[in-house]
Amino acid sequence: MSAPDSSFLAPPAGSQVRAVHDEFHGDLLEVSMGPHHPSTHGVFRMIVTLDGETIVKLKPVFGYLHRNHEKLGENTSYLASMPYTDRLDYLNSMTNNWAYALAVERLAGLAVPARAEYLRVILAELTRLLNHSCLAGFLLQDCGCSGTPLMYAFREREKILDLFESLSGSRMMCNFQRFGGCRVDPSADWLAGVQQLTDGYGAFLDEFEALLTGNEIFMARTQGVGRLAAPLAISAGVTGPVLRASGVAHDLRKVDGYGAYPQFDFRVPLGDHGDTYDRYMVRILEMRESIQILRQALARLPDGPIMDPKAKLRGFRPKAGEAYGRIEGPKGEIGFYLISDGSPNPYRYRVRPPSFINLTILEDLCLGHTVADAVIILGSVDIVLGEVDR
Amino acid sequence: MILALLLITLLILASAAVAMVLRNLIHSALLLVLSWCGIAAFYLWAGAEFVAFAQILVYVGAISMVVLFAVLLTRPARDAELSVPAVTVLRVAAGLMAAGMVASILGLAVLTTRFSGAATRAPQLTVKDLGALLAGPHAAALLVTGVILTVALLGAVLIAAPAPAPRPEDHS
Amino acid sequence: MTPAAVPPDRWLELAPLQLRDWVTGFLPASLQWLATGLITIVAILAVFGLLFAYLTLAERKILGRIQNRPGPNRTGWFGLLQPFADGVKALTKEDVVPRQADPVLHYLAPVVLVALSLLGFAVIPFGRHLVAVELDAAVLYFFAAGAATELAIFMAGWASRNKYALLAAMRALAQLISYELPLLLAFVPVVMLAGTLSTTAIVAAQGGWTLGVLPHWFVLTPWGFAGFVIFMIAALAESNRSPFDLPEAESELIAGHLTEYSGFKYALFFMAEYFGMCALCGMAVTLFLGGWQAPCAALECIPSYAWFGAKLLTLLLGFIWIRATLPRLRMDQLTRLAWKFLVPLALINLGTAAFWSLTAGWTGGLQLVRWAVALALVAGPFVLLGRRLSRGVAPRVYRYASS
Amino acid sequence: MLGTGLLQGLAVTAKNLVGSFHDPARLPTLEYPEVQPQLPEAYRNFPFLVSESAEDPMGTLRCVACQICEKECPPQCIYIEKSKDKKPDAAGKQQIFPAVFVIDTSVCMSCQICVEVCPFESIKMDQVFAIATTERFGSLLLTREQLAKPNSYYHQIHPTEAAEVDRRLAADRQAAEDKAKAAAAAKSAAPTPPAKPATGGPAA
Repeated sequence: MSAPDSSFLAPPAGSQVRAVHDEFHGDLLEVSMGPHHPSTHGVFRMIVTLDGETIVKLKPVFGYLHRNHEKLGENTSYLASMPYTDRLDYLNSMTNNWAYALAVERLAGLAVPARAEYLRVILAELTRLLNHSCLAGFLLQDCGCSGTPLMYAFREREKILDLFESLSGSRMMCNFQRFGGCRVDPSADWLAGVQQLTDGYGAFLDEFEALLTGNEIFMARTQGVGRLAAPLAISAGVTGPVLRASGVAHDLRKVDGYGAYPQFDFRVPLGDHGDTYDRYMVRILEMRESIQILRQALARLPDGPIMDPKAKLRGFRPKAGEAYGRIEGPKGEIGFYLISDGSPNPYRYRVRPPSFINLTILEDLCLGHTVADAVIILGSVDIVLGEVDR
Repeated sequence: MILALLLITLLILASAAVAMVLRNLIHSALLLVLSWCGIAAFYLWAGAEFVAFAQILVYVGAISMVVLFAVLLTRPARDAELSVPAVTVLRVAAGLMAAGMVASILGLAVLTTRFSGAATRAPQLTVKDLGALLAGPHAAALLVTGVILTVALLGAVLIAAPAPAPRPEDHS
Repeated sequence: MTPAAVPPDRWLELAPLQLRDWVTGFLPASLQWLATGLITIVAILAVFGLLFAYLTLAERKILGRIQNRPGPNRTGWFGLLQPFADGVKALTKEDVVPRQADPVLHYLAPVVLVALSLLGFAVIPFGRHLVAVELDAAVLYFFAAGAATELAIFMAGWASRNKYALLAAMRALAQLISYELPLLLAFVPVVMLAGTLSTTAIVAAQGGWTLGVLPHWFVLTPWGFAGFVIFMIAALAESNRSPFDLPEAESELIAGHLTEYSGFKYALFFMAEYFGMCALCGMAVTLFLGGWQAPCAALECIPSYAWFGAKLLTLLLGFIWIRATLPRLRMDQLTRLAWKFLVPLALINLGTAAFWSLTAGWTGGLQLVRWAVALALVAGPFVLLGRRLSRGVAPRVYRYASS
Repeated sequence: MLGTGLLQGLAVTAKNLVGSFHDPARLPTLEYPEVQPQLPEAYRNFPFLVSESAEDPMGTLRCVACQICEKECPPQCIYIEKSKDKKPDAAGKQQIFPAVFVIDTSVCMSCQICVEVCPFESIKMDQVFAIATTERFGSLLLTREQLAKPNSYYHQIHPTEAAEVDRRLAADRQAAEDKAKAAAAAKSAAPTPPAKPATGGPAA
C-alpha cells in the first residue's frame, strides 16, 4: 500500500484503478461500509476503495445473515418450508409463498381454483405496492431526506399490513398460501378494505411524487447515477424493475402468464437510461399499474372454493420428479426449484433470490461514482438481506 | 497594555516555534492557525479592528483550510507517515537558507524605512476611511495584487486539474 | 394614539437594561463595567442555551408532525422536559475516546466549536438597546468568528482517526471554502447600501415605513431579496444543515465527524450547530429583515426584542421545514452550486445593488423603471444560471412495453 | 424553472404538518401503552392447548399426544411425551394424553402449522401481544399447565373460528355417536348380547 508511485502524470481518477499513492492525489482509502452501517439495508458490507470520494473498487461481502435456508428446506416437510419462505424477503412474504406454492403445485400436479388465483393476484399486487413504497421511501432516505418520505411510505404500508394481518393473522410473516390454494377465504369486509385502499393509493402516490419526484436535488442525485446497460443486465441475470429500468421488456407476469395474470389488462413501464432515477420511476409507475390490476381483480373476483380438494396437509408426498416455480416478485424473478424423491421432504430445495442476483452487479454500477452515490445505488437495487444471505 | 502585548507576542512566537518543532504536520498546521490568531489579536491591540477581522477571515477561515487540504491530500492518510522525516544536514541547510533570505528581505525593509521621530498612536480609522484609501490613492496597488492573486489561482488550477475526465456527468 | 417616536410602553423596551443596571447598582463603581459585561454574557448564554434546548424539542416535534407522528411527548407535559432528559442522558453517558485518536484535538474540537459559535452573538442587536458590543466592523467580526468553526469540525474529524470522520473532515473543509464566499458576497450589497459595517447602523438604516405599513427592510427590494435567499442558502451550508449536512451525512458517513464522539462532547457538537444556526439566522434578520424593527408603525408598541425573536424563530422554523423536506446534495453538486450558481448570482446582485443605490433619486414613472430593471437583473441571471445548473436533469417521460 | 420542484415538496410537507393537527389519517400513531391496539380476529401469536373446561384444564385437554405437530413444527419448538396411562376425553373415549407438552416460545415463530396439521382441534393460536419476561430461559419455555386454556377463551379470541370448530367437533361426535348407535343396533340385531355402554370413567 505504501510504495509511492512517482509518475508525474498519474492516470485520471475515475473508473480506472490507479496507483495506490501518488503525489497529487494522496492515498487510496479503503473503507469498510457495513455490516453495521445505517444504509446498507441490513447486515451487508461493502469494502470500498476510495480515491478521494470516488469509488475505484467495491467488494460486496454478504453472508452475515446466512440461516441455512435451503438445507433446512431439505430437512423438513414441504409444508414446513412455507413459513420459512416468509423470512426470505420479509417484506414480500405473500409473493414468496406464492412462488413456493407454485413450485410444489407443479411438482404434485395440483390445480388452483379460480378464486384462489384471483386472491393470489390481489395479495401479490398489494405486496408489490408495499415493497415499492418501502423501496421509494428507503431510497429517498438514503438520499438524505430526514425520514419524511420513508414515514409517508410506512404510513401507507401500515394499511396494507393491517389488511394482511386481518386476513392471515400476521403482518409480515403471512404464511398464507397453501399447496393448491389459499389458507383463508377473505370476508366481504376484508375485500371492501382492499377496495378502499386501492381507491386511496393513487392519491398517496400523487402526493409522494409531488414531494420528491420533481425535486431538483433528487433528480440531480439520481439521474445518470449507476447506469446499468441492458446487455450487462441480461448477462448478469438481473430481473425485475432493475432490468426493466434498463429498457428490457421482461415481466414474468406477461412472459409466463402464470396465475390469473393473462386475464388482466396492465402495462409494463420501461426505463431508457437504466440509472437510479429510472429504477425509482419504473417502480412508481409499476405501483400505478398494480392499482389497475387490483381494481380489475376486485371487480371480477369469482366465487367458489379456495383450495384444490385433492390437496392434503398431512402426509403430503409428491411423486418423484422436479419442478421450478417462478413468479414476478416485486424485486424480480423469485423462483423455487424442487426435486422430489417421493419422500415427505424435498430431495433438493433451491431458491432463486432476485435480491442476491441483482446485487451481483453492484460494483459495475458504483465504479467511478462517490460514496454518496454508492448508497443510493444500493438503495435502488432494492435488496433484503434475508433473501440475499438466505 | 504592555503586558497584553507581551502575552500576545509570547503566544505568536511560542505557537510558531512549537509548530516548527512538532513532528505531526496537522498539529503544526493547527498551531500555525493559533499563531495567525495571535497576529489578529495584535492588530486588535493596536486598534486596527478591520485588519484584525480581515486577518482572521482570510487566514483562519481560508488559508488554514488550504494548508490542511494540502497536507491531507498530498500525504498518506496513515498516522505513522504523517510525521515529517527526520532532520538531515540538507534540510537544515535549506531551512537556514530560506530563513536567511526572508530575514534579509525583512531586515532590508526595516533598515530602509525612515521612521519619523516621535512614536504616535495610530490614527483612529473608520472602515469608511479605509475603503476610501483603498479605492482612492492605493487603487492601483489593490488592482495589481488582485490580478497577481487571480493569475496565481488560475495557474494552480491548471497545474492541479486532472486530464479531462471521460465521463460527461462528472463535474467535480 | 401616541407618536411612534416615543412608544407608550417604553419601560418594557428598556426593562432588560434597567434590570441589569439595578443589579450592577449594588456593586462599587469600579467593578460595574465587569459586572455589566458578565451579565450580558450570562444573559446571552441563558437565552440561547434555553433556545437551543427548546429548539431541539421543537425540531423533533415539527419533524414528527411533518412525518405524521407526534414526536417526543413522554417527558413532561407535551414532552417539555425532553431537552433536560436528553441533557442528563448526555452528561451521564460514558465518554468514549478511541485508543487511536489524538486525545488533545479530540477533546479540544467540541470545546473550540462551541466557543467559536458563541462569539457571533456579541454583535447582533437583539433589540433597540440590546447589543452586547458596538463594533465599527461588526459584520466583519461576525463572519470572522464564524469562519473558524469548520476548522473545529476538521479537528474533530481528523482527531477521531476514523475513516468516515476523515472523509467528513475533508467535506467540511471543502464546504466551508465554497460557501464562505457566497455568504460574504451576499451581505456586501447591504453594507454598500447602508454605508456601514456596524450592525446597529444597518438596522437603523432599515427603519421607517412607507405609508406606515410597508417597512423599509432590505429584503423588500429586489437585490435584498436575492441577497437574502443567497445568504440563507449559504447559511444552511455554513451551519451544516440539511440539505447541506454532508459532513454529518447519516446515510453515507454514519455520523461523519461525530462518529467517534459520545456523551457530552456529542451534545456539545449539537449545541454548537444550533448556536451557529441561531447566530446566522440572527445575522440574516439583522441584515435583511430589518433587525428589531416592527413590520408596521402601529405595531411598534410591542418591544423590539420581541420582534427580533419572532423573526429569528420564523427563520429557524424555515430551517426545520427545509430539513424535513429536502434530500442531501452530493459533494460535487454542493461545490458546483456554490461556485457556478451562488457566487455569480451574488456578484450580479452586487451590480443590482449598485444600480439601486445610484437610482435612489428616481421618482414617479422612473420608480417603476427602476423596479423593473432591478427585478430583471435579479430574475434573469437566476433563470439563465439555473438552466445551466440543472442542464441534463429533468423529469422524464416513460414508455411502456408493447404487448 | 429551478426551484419549482423544491417548492412543491415544501408544500407537501407543509400540508402534512397542518394535516397532522386535524386529520386523523395524517397522524396514525397509536400511543401504545395507553391505547391498546385493536387486534383483528385472525391475529395469531404463539399456540395454546385447548381444554374443555376451565376448572380442570389438565383433565380435559383435547390433545391426545399424537405428536404430529411435534413432527411438523418447522423450528421444532414443540416437545411432547406421551402418558403411560389413558384418560377419557370429552366424548368419554379413553385416550392417551400428553404427560409433557412444552413449547419453547423463544424459538416458536407463530407460523400456525401445528394448528393446521392437528387432527383433533386441540392446539390453536393464541393472541399474545406483549411478550416480555424477566428471564430468558425458563420464562419462555411454556409447559402444559401454562399452555392449557379453556375453550371459552378460544371463543373469546377467535369467535368465528371457534364456533366453526365447535360445529365441526359436534358434527364429528354426532357422526361417531350415530355410527356407534348403528353399530349397536347392528350388534343388538345380532344374536350376541350388546356391550355395556361406557358411561363414566374408570373409578371416577
